[in-house]
Amino acid sequence: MTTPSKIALTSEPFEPGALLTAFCAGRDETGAVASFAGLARAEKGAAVALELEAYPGFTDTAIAAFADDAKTRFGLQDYAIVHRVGRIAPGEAIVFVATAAVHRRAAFEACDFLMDYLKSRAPFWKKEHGPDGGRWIEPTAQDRTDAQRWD
Amino acid sequence: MTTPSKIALTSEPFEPGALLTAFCAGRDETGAVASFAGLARAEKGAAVALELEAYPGFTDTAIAAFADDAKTRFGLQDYAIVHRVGRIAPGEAIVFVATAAVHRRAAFEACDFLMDYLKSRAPFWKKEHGPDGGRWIEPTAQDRTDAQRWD
Amino acid sequence: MARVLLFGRLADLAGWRDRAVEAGSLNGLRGVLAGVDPALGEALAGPGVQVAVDKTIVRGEAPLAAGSEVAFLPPMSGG
Amino acid sequence: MARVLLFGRLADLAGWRDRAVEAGSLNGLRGVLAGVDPALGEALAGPGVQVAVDKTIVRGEAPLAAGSEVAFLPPMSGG
Repeated sequence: MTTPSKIALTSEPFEPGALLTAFCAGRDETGAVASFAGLARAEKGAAVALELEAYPGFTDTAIAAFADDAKTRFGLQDYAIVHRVGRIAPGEAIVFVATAAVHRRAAFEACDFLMDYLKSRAPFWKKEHGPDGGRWIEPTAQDRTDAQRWD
Repeated sequence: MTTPSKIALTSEPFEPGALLTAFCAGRDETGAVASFAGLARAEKGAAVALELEAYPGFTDTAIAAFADDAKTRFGLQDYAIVHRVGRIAPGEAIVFVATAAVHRRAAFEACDFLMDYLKSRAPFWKKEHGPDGGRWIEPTAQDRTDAQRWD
Repeated sequence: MARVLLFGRLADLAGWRDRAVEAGSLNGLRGVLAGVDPALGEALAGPGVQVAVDKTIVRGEAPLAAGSEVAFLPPMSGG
Repeated sequence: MARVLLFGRLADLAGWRDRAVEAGSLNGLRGVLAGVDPALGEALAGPGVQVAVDKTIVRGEAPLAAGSEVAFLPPMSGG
């Protein structure tokens, strides 16, 4: 495929469906597109907003290095990663990952693999804002377990 | 979630991104939306079109029964399945599956599970049209292997 | 009269996919179809071909009510 | 002058996230920051805090060129 694989960090809300439309366009040799959208949860009012901090030029470079390895590992034709930064309201998209491959097994596994990385090890700093203020959080045990599945 | 889970068979081309947009709307307690789009491949000209036949009232009922079981098995909030029937040109979408869950592991696994079923065991009959005519095809060994992962 | 539906390669073989046939049971229907088109009759009895009466899979013999819909389903390929 | 960037809880603790500091080495810089704000100095030396000089992770001491960008990175949470 000639489409360049793409990583973007954005402080503006984005629409996963629009990104999927762009990613699927003109793919007459692809076969399989897996995608994932992570959305901010309201937690029944316990979460007022999520705040994500990235280090531009460091975060995107780290993600690109990881994703390009994944592209080779899973034999992807292409991928797209868009990650929100800044303050994110419940229901808004935090992250979108799409992977394109000839067959679905590779597309699914690569998408899952990229998400495990993004959720547990990618260079972001995350603050949860609740009704009583904000707190910085660290990866959950589940995140670490998920990421270790691939080691 | 109050959104009803949905299955549709359609003889018209459809846009996976538009379906994802609709599926993600208003989800402030979801967290994770996994999706998959299967696209028809040109196979460098060896595939002129794909033709899929369904038995309306039987095919959709069988898919709904399977998908509702999957919804329970994986604790999904919701799913959407749209499957094309009739003659499908290279690059066009054959199938779109989206799953919504609180956490990504359930969303990914359920989407993968539903796709394995749809590609290997769902009641469709598939004909590949090449430059020299058409032939009816049966599930591949890979399809059977993928489906058996869940048994 | 039963409404008979053929799918996939069975419809290609028969040259039709939807026809009304007079029969009071599934075996009777198979006999009528085989009498008109022996190759089709053989294909309908072939390995992996399932039968649905009114959209429910049945095995072996079954009575057919007036207006029953009988579908012959070759091995399903998935989508 | 080095440009110093703080991320996550380190920025909250310091009350700033981007500041120019005169220092010729990383240890020198740590000393200057700790002198101004001992709590910050301690946090910067705490477990899991990594340092990037010009966007590359470094361990231990490192010289700082004029215009170097030094980022203190608390444990990364993922997105």
